Amino acid sequence: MDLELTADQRDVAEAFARVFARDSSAERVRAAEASGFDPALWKALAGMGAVGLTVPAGAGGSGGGFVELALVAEAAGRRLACVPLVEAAVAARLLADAGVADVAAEAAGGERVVVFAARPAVAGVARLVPAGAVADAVLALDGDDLVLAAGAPGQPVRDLGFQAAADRPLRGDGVESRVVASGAEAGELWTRSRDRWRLATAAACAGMAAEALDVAVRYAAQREQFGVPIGSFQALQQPLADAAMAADGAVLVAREAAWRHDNGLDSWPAAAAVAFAHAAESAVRCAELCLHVHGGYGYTLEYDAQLYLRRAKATRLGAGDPDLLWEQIGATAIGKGAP
Amino acid sequence: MDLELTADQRDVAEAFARVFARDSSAERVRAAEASGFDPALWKALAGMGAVGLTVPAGAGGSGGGFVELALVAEAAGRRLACVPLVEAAVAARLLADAGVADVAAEAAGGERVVVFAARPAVAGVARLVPAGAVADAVLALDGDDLVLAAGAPGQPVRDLGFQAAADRPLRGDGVESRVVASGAEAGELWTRSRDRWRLATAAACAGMAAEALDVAVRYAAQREQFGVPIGSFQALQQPLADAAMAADGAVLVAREAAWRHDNGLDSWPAAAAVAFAHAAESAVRCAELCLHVHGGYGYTLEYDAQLYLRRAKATRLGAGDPDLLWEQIGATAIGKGAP
Amino acid sequence: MDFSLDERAEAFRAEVREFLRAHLTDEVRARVAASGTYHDAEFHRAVADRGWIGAAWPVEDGGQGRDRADMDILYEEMAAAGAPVEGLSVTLIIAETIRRAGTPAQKERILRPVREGRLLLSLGYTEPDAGSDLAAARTRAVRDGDGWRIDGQKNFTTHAHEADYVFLLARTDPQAAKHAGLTMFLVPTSAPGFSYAPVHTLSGERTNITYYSGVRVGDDARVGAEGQGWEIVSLALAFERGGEFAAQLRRLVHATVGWAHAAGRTEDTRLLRRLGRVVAATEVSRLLGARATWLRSTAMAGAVEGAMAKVYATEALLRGSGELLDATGADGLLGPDSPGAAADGELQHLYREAQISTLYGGTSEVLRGVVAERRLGLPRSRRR
Amino acid sequence: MDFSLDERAEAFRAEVREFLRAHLTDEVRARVAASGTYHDAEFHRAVADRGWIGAAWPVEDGGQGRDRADMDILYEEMAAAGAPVEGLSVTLIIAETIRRAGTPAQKERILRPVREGRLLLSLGYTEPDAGSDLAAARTRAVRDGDGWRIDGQKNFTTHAHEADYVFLLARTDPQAAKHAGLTMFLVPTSAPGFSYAPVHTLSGERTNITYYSGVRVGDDARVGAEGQGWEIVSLALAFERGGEFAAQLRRLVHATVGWAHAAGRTEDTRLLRRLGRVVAATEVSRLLGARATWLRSTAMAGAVEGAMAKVYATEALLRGSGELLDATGADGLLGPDSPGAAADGELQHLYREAQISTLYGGTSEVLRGVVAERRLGLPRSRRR
Repeated sequence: MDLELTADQRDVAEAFARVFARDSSAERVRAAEASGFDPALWKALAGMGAVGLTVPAGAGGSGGGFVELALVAEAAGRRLACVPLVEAAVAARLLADAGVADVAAEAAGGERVVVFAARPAVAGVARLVPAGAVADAVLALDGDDLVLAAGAPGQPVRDLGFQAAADRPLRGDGVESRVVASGAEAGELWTRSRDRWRLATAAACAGMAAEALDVAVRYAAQREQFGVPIGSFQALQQPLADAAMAADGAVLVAREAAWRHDNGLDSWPAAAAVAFAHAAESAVRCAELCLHVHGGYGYTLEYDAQLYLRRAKATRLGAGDPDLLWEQIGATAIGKGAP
Repeated sequence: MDLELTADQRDVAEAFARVFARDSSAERVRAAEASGFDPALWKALAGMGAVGLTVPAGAGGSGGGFVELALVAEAAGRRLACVPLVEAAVAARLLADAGVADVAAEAAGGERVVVFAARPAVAGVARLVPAGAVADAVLALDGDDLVLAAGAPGQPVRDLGFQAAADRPLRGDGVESRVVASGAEAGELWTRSRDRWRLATAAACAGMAAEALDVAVRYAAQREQFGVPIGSFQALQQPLADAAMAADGAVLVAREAAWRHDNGLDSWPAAAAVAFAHAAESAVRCAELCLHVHGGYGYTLEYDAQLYLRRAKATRLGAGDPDLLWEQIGATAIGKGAP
Repeated sequence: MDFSLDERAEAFRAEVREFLRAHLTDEVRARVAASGTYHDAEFHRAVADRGWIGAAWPVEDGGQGRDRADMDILYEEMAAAGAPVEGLSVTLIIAETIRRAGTPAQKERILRPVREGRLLLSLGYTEPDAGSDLAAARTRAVRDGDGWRIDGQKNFTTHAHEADYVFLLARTDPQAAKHAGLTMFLVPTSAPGFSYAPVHTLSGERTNITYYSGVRVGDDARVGAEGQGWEIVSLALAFERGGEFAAQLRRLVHATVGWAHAAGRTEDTRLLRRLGRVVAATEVSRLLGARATWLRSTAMAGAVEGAMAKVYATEALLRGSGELLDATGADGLLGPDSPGAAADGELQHLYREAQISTLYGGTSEVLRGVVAERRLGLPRSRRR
Repeated sequence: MDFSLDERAEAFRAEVREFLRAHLTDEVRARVAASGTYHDAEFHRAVADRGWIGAAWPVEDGGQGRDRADMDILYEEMAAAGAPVEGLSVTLIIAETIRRAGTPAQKERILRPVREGRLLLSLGYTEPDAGSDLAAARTRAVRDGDGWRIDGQKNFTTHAHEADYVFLLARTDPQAAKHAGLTMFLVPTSAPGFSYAPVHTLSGERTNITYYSGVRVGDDARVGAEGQGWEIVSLALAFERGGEFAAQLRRLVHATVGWAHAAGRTEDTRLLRRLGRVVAATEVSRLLGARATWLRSTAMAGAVEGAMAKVYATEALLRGSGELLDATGADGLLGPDSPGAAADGELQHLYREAQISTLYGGTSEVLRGVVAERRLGLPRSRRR
């Protein structure tokens, strides 16, 4: 076991950390908050090959693994990037896997914003898809079909997580639908992509958790009350320490799930489920604590705590009721029988 | 609103607090721990009319209300009394309500130990009934029948809560069965009794919670570590304060449920469910914290913390999976429609 | 032992509900949502017209001589209905303090207009560097002729932009011990040198930062003696109550039940479990609050019990609103301004609002410390 | 980044599992349950026969030169299987300390017999009035001729009744500062004046209180220099690890899955939800523990990370075992000794055991403070 990043991995992590520090600063996030999308950041990421990171080189991508995508997603989560990085990366890879070469290449290059919908459509509509309000096309499961639906971006809503969420009809007026796969194949492709979405989104959540914790700790260390830094009160140290365990654990489970995926271990989908469940919960927990540590300030729009809270809670909700996921994890453990 | 006890209520509470202090001391509880039953305490309580407290005077009881029973149960819970006070009091009242005058009088007087089983029987057996290992008879719901089954006490088991729990078959060899009510009437009688069991057991749990908290606080105030009392550490003060809110709340919800019952308010069964759910959870929480505050000592059999933990957890488990009760409370709220 | 509210109290509750049906119109709600101010002048005057502002004051002070429990009912029902009652609540805390500790002239100036709904007051306690540590206030008031000159800054002066006065805690003696050098003032917002800037929050609520730059007030603006500011704050804090928080939980239950019916989720066990927990917490919070009110009415203090009710209810609100929002899944992403939002966005709104509830009026951590020391008798932690 | 254990490590895991199948017989389990001692002489010797006691020591010290990760695998698999491994674990912590800080004669006397499974050691740190505050020890050791006379009392000296030595922290200089006046000794349990009394616990485990009444030891019983007891304790504490706790969680998952199948509850969503949470906590705990081991193996410290793994896992164990026991309902009332018990009483047993896990080896509160200061860099709390 070696938890250190390889030199290549470190390069990826550091390069993207720099990009997000510059192009997803607090000011940039606030500027993009209303629309939920930062086109300049998107362009910068696409230019660096982030969207097609896991798409084979021959299919227009960079031929990287999900470990690299997880590292980029972690950095994106730390900075609350207003781009559908994970949704687009997973979609591009799916299109490449499914042999839809032309769209895959465009999607991988970021020229077209194509996003994966992590929940199946209902009555022909992919509901509240992150980036649905800006995407050129959506990839969604519609009954037995895996559908690529291009058309005008959906009507934006003011979504909790400023993720440009919108409903996207998969058929009907102005929508150009293409069935990418059907039946069992569609189910398999979609499930695999959903699980990839889970592991990469887990990494994004881990980044949010870690950064929300760091913000809280920095504030607690300098803010004085009753003549001492509030971070010296056990009443705050205890929950902050618990949050640190949750956040460190989130980084580890997310990275390991990606590693299992890239190493072809059968256990990767189960690991992805655990990673998302834990990391999403930890992100909300760290963000709530971050807000609380800031006292009344945390509640004001001027401070960043509320941004972390909203994005974290929204990312968790976006996957549906968390109880269903816990149950699924339990069922997987039971299904394997007595270990 | 007046939360003060009336003079009569105070007399009841104080008289029984004295009895339990004397006849359910830590030594007496430990002496009764193996069997789960203290016959001398039983006799003392019966002599004071505790068992027949809610049975009408004409039917061999004292004609009191469930408020008084709750006060006695609270005191019993505080001292971990090794007697099936609530189970027997509820059974005696049920028998009186059902017009089984002869047995009701004997049960109310405590000459025969007759206990109510708070879970319906399965395949003709009332499973793990508290005091089933010592009771002369058990009152249980067997399908559509409410059955009074007399016979030899069941085989004792080493139950978590030292409550003399045992399985009791409701029919067959050596069992004298009597159907007390059938059909809808049986269901109504049983449900009403189950709800009464809940509110009185909630009071017992509230007593356990309050006493476990008191034990923890006394220890935290005198035990010194690092040169100061451990009760001065915020890391312990914070959870102790939360436990105090839970425990005080438990006393209040249990007493109010009993008050609603005695005042004939339709809401009393819903209040009883809330009271039991909250008080049982609070008892476990306070007992776990009590053990934890005592450090390694709390884990040894010499200290009382483990006794509170075992009785509290067992009382909660005895009603079945707590999730089912939370769901029932939620369903009741929904059933009433938008309030 | 008697858990009932008497018949008169129940009649009052019915009256308040009827009032709310008539006056808490969609128009009022829309104005509140748009302004982010939980005060509405028209609604406020309608409350005043019933004589309910200061209704618990004795008749000789212009009140109706109602009991405190009645005022609790008033606040509870208003909070449960989501009425804009915060301006009223803050105004009454200050007016009550003036009634007890003010000069006859101050009472004359303040009490009647407050009762008539013509005067709105706001709180100026906390400062950028003070937070929970109110006594660390650095805003200065300096003797200036026969009056005072005030310079400084206050945070979270909610309603300052529409209020007539700020109830301002200022340092008058920087040499004196921390708690001893403070004095309380009632500063008119019309005074030259007073200004404010809006501060917007996670729930859409608007508050303000207020600035005091050479603000001149007469000595008649002083409330209580010079150097007694901390005593006045403590008196005022005792009038803050916890009843609203149980009412917030009721709102949460109400919104969830409505949503469950609308969304066909009435048999979803995942929802039912979480709802059941919130229902129980609502009952516990209601009773903890009622106990504090009862203790206060019997003069058996009740301040610690009020803190217990506040912490219990607000922590339950934070946890419960988060869990019930989880139960809505992705539909919970939509807020009150989006069609198709689960529970019309009310669950999301309550989750946002809950974040501040464990902070204002004493953080949960500070209040738990109070409970540990004063209810449990534990030794004082080394907080300061 | 590589999360895999290498092939050799995986082969070792397989070897340990095969060993457990052969040697962790029902007979051994029954003996452990009856004695309440998580040490079994026969089983212990079987482990020794494989060369696994001290296997991570260099070959020149009689070890097999294995890596630390191997030892973690050993403990993990043993803990997950519920093998009686506590005597071994404590013995190795002490032996490792002797190996680093002992005299050549002490190493000679201790290391080989330990490796051969012929010597059992026990810990004498904590005292009735000391608890977590180990440095407050009052047991006295006084120079007496060329040796020492020891008087005092130690708590929780588990295995004292079958151990050969107690690793005893004593005060040798009552005038010196608290941490400076301590010295460590290795006291033979055969020494006159040594006695013990059993202490029974909630989980059925037996520990002891040990008494030292004029116990005479030679100066060769001293470990480290006079006055260096605290340094020796700190060294020994660094060898305590957290890997077992993730393994305890695995045991909990294992028992629950087995029970779900046996009781036909494999589709009970209430059970599945709670199990899913414990499964996730198991994975997180495993990785936090693996990180600490990895850091230690790369000499990047890892002590704080070990504390994080320990607190996370044990808190999850406490919560998870309680919730999974709840899922069994009334069947959970029965313990391991009762027919018909849910999961053969294993869930109840784990719930009982979990109560101590958040206390020993540093309470969760103390370790969270360590994490706050050393991982998060927060200012030291005023703990002492």
